[in-house]
Amino acid sequence: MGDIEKTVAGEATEGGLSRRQFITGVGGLGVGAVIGGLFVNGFALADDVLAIPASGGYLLIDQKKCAGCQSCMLACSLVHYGRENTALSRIQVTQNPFGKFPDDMVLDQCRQCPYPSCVDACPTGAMHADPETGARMVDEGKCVGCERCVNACPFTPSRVQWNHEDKHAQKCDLCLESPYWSRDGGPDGTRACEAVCPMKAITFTKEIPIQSDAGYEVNLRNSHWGHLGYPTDNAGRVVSTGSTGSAASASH
Amino acid sequence: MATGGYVGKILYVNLTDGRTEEIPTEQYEQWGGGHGMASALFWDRVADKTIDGFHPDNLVTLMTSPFSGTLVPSASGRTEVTGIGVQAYPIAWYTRSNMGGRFSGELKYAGFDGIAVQGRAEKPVWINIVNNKVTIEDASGIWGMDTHASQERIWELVGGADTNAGDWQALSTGRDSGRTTQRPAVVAIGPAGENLNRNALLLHDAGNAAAQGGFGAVFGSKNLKAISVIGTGSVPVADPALLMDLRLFLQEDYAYDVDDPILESPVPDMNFYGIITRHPGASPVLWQGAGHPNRPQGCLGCFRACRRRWNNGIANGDACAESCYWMASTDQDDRMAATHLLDQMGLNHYDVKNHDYLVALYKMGILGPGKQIESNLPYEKYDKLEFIQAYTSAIANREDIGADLADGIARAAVKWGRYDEDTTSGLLKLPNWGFSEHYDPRVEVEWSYGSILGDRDINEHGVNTHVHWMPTVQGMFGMAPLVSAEELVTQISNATGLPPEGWDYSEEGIYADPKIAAVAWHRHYSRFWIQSMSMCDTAWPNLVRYAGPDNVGATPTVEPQFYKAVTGKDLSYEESLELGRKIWNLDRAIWILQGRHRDLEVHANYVYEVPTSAPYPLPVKENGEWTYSTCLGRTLDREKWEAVKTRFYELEGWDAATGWPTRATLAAMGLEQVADELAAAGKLGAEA
Amino acid sequence: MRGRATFGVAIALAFSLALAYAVRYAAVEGSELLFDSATWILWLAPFAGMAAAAATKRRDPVVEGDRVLRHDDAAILEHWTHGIGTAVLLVSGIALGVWFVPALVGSGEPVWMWMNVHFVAAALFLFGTFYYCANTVLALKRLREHLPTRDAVDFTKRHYGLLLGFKKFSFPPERKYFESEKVAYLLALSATALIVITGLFKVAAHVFDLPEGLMGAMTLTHDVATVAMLFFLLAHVFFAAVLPASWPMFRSMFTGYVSLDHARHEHAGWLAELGFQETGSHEKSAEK
Amino acid sequence: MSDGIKKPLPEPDEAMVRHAIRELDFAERLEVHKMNPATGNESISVYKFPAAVDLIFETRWSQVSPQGGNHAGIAWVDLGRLVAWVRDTIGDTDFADALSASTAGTSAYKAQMDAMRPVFMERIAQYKAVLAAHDTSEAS
Repeated sequence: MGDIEKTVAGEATEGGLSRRQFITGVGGLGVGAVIGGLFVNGFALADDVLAIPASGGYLLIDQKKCAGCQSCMLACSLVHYGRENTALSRIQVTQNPFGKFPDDMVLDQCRQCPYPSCVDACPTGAMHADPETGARMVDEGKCVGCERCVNACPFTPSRVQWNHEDKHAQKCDLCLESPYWSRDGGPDGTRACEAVCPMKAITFTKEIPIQSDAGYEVNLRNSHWGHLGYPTDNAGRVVSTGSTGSAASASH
Repeated sequence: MATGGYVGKILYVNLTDGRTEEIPTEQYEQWGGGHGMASALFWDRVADKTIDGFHPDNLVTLMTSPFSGTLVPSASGRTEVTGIGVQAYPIAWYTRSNMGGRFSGELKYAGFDGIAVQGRAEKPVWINIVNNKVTIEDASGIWGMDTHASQERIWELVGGADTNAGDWQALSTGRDSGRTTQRPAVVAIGPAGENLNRNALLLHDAGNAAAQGGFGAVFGSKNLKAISVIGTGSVPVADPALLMDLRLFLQEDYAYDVDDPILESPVPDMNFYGIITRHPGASPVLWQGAGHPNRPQGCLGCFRACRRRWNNGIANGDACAESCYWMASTDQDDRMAATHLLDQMGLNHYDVKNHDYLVALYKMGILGPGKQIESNLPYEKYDKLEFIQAYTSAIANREDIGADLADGIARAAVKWGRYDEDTTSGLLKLPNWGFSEHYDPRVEVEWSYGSILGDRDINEHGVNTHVHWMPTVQGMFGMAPLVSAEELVTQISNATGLPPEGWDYSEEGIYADPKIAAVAWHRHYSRFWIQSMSMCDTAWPNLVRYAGPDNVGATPTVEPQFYKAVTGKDLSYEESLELGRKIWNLDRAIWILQGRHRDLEVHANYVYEVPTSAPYPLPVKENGEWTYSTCLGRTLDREKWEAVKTRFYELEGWDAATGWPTRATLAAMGLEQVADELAAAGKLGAEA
Repeated sequence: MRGRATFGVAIALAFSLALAYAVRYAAVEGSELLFDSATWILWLAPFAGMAAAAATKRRDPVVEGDRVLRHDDAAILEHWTHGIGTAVLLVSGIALGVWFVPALVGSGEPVWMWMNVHFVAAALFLFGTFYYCANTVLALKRLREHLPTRDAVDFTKRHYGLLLGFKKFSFPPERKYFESEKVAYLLALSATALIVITGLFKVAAHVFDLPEGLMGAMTLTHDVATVAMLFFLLAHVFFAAVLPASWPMFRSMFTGYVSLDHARHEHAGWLAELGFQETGSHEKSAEK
Repeated sequence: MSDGIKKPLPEPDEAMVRHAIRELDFAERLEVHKMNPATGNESISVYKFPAAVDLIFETRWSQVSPQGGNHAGIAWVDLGRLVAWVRDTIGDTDFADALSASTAGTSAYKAQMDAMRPVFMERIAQYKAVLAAHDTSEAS
């Protein structure tokens, strides 16, 4: 007992000052370094945002051709997570069963924006543009779950989602990282939603499409579609299937 | 144990005491899903199987399958409904119905493989299911609303996504409960169900109806207005990559290519031809896009999309029979309005379609103001919207002659003392159990045999599309059949594993052993793949491919492949049929306890006495040659039908004298307990 | 006394102000995150803690009349900055969803608010932790008295046995810290170390482009350490504040003092170390 | 017709037209089979001439167009019975003769319909003219 007391006291007196100087030094330097480093960060971040490459391509959906079967949603969830969950689909089809065509449905796919607010908003760089393909996507491990990307997306519903089962942000990566997709994904491969659509209402372009708040302008309806009695004009108002049909319709 | 497909629990709700229970799905996994699980549940939980459909102890189920909510095409969105019905005549059998849409998928995302409801609530209620959380809500504010308004009200209450914005919606405060853009999937009854009409249906979204059997009235008798489900959970899939590959293989090789079809209707905008091509939107067959810009509409995960959604929002999703509700008018707007009203009132088209029978009685001077059958509906305007609206509302609200018709056309005809005469003359065509004629019972016999040996009009189009419609449509257009009669039966034979003669509809063929085997196959295949695995009967089985290098269909190889991909379990085609047979026998045991006996399994008189008067093309083998015959002037032969029954019973291992399964037959399928209960009731078949 | 009071008030005030600021920030600035915009504060905190330690003059325990100085102001500051920081970190961390446990907060604003709360707590926690570490380095004996001896296992058993009311346990004279407390101390130390290291990596990810795999591992470790820390804190609060027997010591974590009687009964060994003799001790200490 | 030159149908008189478009009794009805996959073959009883035209040609009495109406399915009627019905029940012999002549050499049902359609349209036009001449509004 006594011996403990001696040694303790001894150390305290002999080494105390030098340790105190050391601590003071480290503390002081650290404070200085941090404050100095502040400026560096400021500039570094700014550059990152401007340096985002354009996406290698864009999904196009013909809202007037969609049959609302949601196969695209099931395919998206399946190829990315190996399970079926419409809430985990990066493409969303919302419809009103009692609605009036063509306003009975909204289709929401990620537009792979040229200036992606989601990437801009990410504090950790988890949300980023793939260097090779330009696809805007998430490094799940880097995601700290702040959901700023979800909030930053200018569209409704947000094209970025919080994956509530795996706890990270998610968004359309054009099937670049789709572990359960036996075909090659990404801008140069095939997208699962596009491949699975039985109405062929989803396609892909490498050109930046004309963008409006309503979405990309697209009409994928050809004469064969018209032959089935469906409108092929952009407005989706006219059914031109031979004089007979029109004659009858004139009476309504 | 399955590694995918199921989400693990079945919800049991007792409305009498508000008790809910979670039944582990494993307990019933051996039955596959859907109808199989439902019948097993019913057997276990309904002690007295002889009760009336309106009895509180009646157990009504809404079941999913391992395929529900997945990418298995034309199998993901259907919901199987079972319980003791109230429609069939003379005995309202334990029966089934089925509806499309997305209810089954949403139910699984909410965490349940099925729902079983028993008991009766004191006052009107609706069941609210949100991500595993079940609450029984007061329905006083919804009771009285039509089927559409009820759903829209519940969307507001549960808080589905806003109609067109489709924004993300949290299902509870914690962010890890997930968010969805979807509306709750609601199944609701209308005035007809509330008024306990025997022809009341369950409606979900627009145009998805579980109509046959009168389950709307069963809901009504339980004071159950609706069930709403929404969830953000996942459905596990054993082999996701394989499922995706299979889906694309089937779609790319067997589905209609909308951009570049191999086989296209010779006339534009003609759904009629879609019977063969299976093009999108083909089902509302008498309606057109002309004058009504619209889109095709498909159930969850479907690759056919047989429905349509119109620019007037009227009769959306109404595919199939209800689109033919009223044909006295050729004004499509009026036809659609009539069908729309039918849906809103919650009435089963297949029972109330007989308004033309009433008009006939009116014309005959039997029905009308001051007539033998008193009724003041405007029959003289039978081809005007005014009439059909009055008629439809009258039934839903039990007004005027609707008071009688609300108990179903069969019981109404009996009450009027006209049943025997009119079902003998064929003026009223109710070939089996009081269900209206669907396909000609005198010639297309899988349908009529299967229906009378079962509980209802079978409504399974998988075979019918090929054997009847392909030659009919081609013939009407003066075009040669897409495949010869011989090629057709060969393909179907390959797909089903039955001899080609199983598909011979000649005077001799329909009574021959191969046909009897075909009927048995049809029952077993349907009980498992259609009714238990929830595959849509207008897409499955996939027997013949007209648009392709050969005519080979995807059945029977693809069904077990999908089963393996989703559940991870191996199941051979033969085993699947055996499972179907087991379910078919369990159902029969219930019917037997309800009073089923060989003597009852006889069609209405007209089937045996009034010859067919319109061409009804079917493949026949005459003098060793396969051809398509118009089958004119055909009736069914009573004696030969009796002989067929005897041989069918023997094939199934049932007592030929009674039509009751023997203990040996049931035991061989592991149904000893069922044999015991039949024995206790003195209704076990005698061993041959 | 006045000094300690000022300390406490100052800390409490600073902390609540920071919290209010964080909440308001989230509400007003929408998705603005202090973790992102004020990362530097977190870098500053450890050094500030060390700097503070360098400027701190410690007082050793001493018998003052009928009471004994157990914790000096520095100890109290260490303890409460570290303690409150830990508690708030746990609450906010768990609210945001830890490991496989579902989050309690909803998407959007609640998330940002709680992350900012987490930030403030982290700053406090880092300051306290490093202030303590520095102090300890300056006076290693304080570390020693925290380290268990070979009696640890046996004593710990007896100690908690007694606290939980098993009278059969008798006790030899304990020193300043019960052997049981020393064991708990080690647990806390390791959990703290893990949380600090992994936490700082997560902070670093806001500035540097760190590999995804590494960050995944860091996040997992952070969450696991959190669960460990949670259990330690609950146990600590129970045995050091909830149980009546611990109240005198709990009080001393505010006042700094325990009564002489208490020390006699519970920490005879410690009193001995302080060179306290029963006879005439009062006069002796009074002369100081 | 034998000489291949189509003779216009003789003008019908008002009494005959009014008789033709009257509401029929049950015994006078025409059975038309509506063929569709949803409900199979449904026999529909027709109680007036315009309704028969509507069903068989899927057009509307008030909107008769040469191409016929829509294509929403096929309504099958036994041609022999149809001609007999026009002759005996509707009471228009000339029309009945023209109809039976028009389908000579055709076999496919749709071909027969297409052959009969112009004859129907011609006769209906004549009916309408007669009715219009007597300033009525039967048509609809």
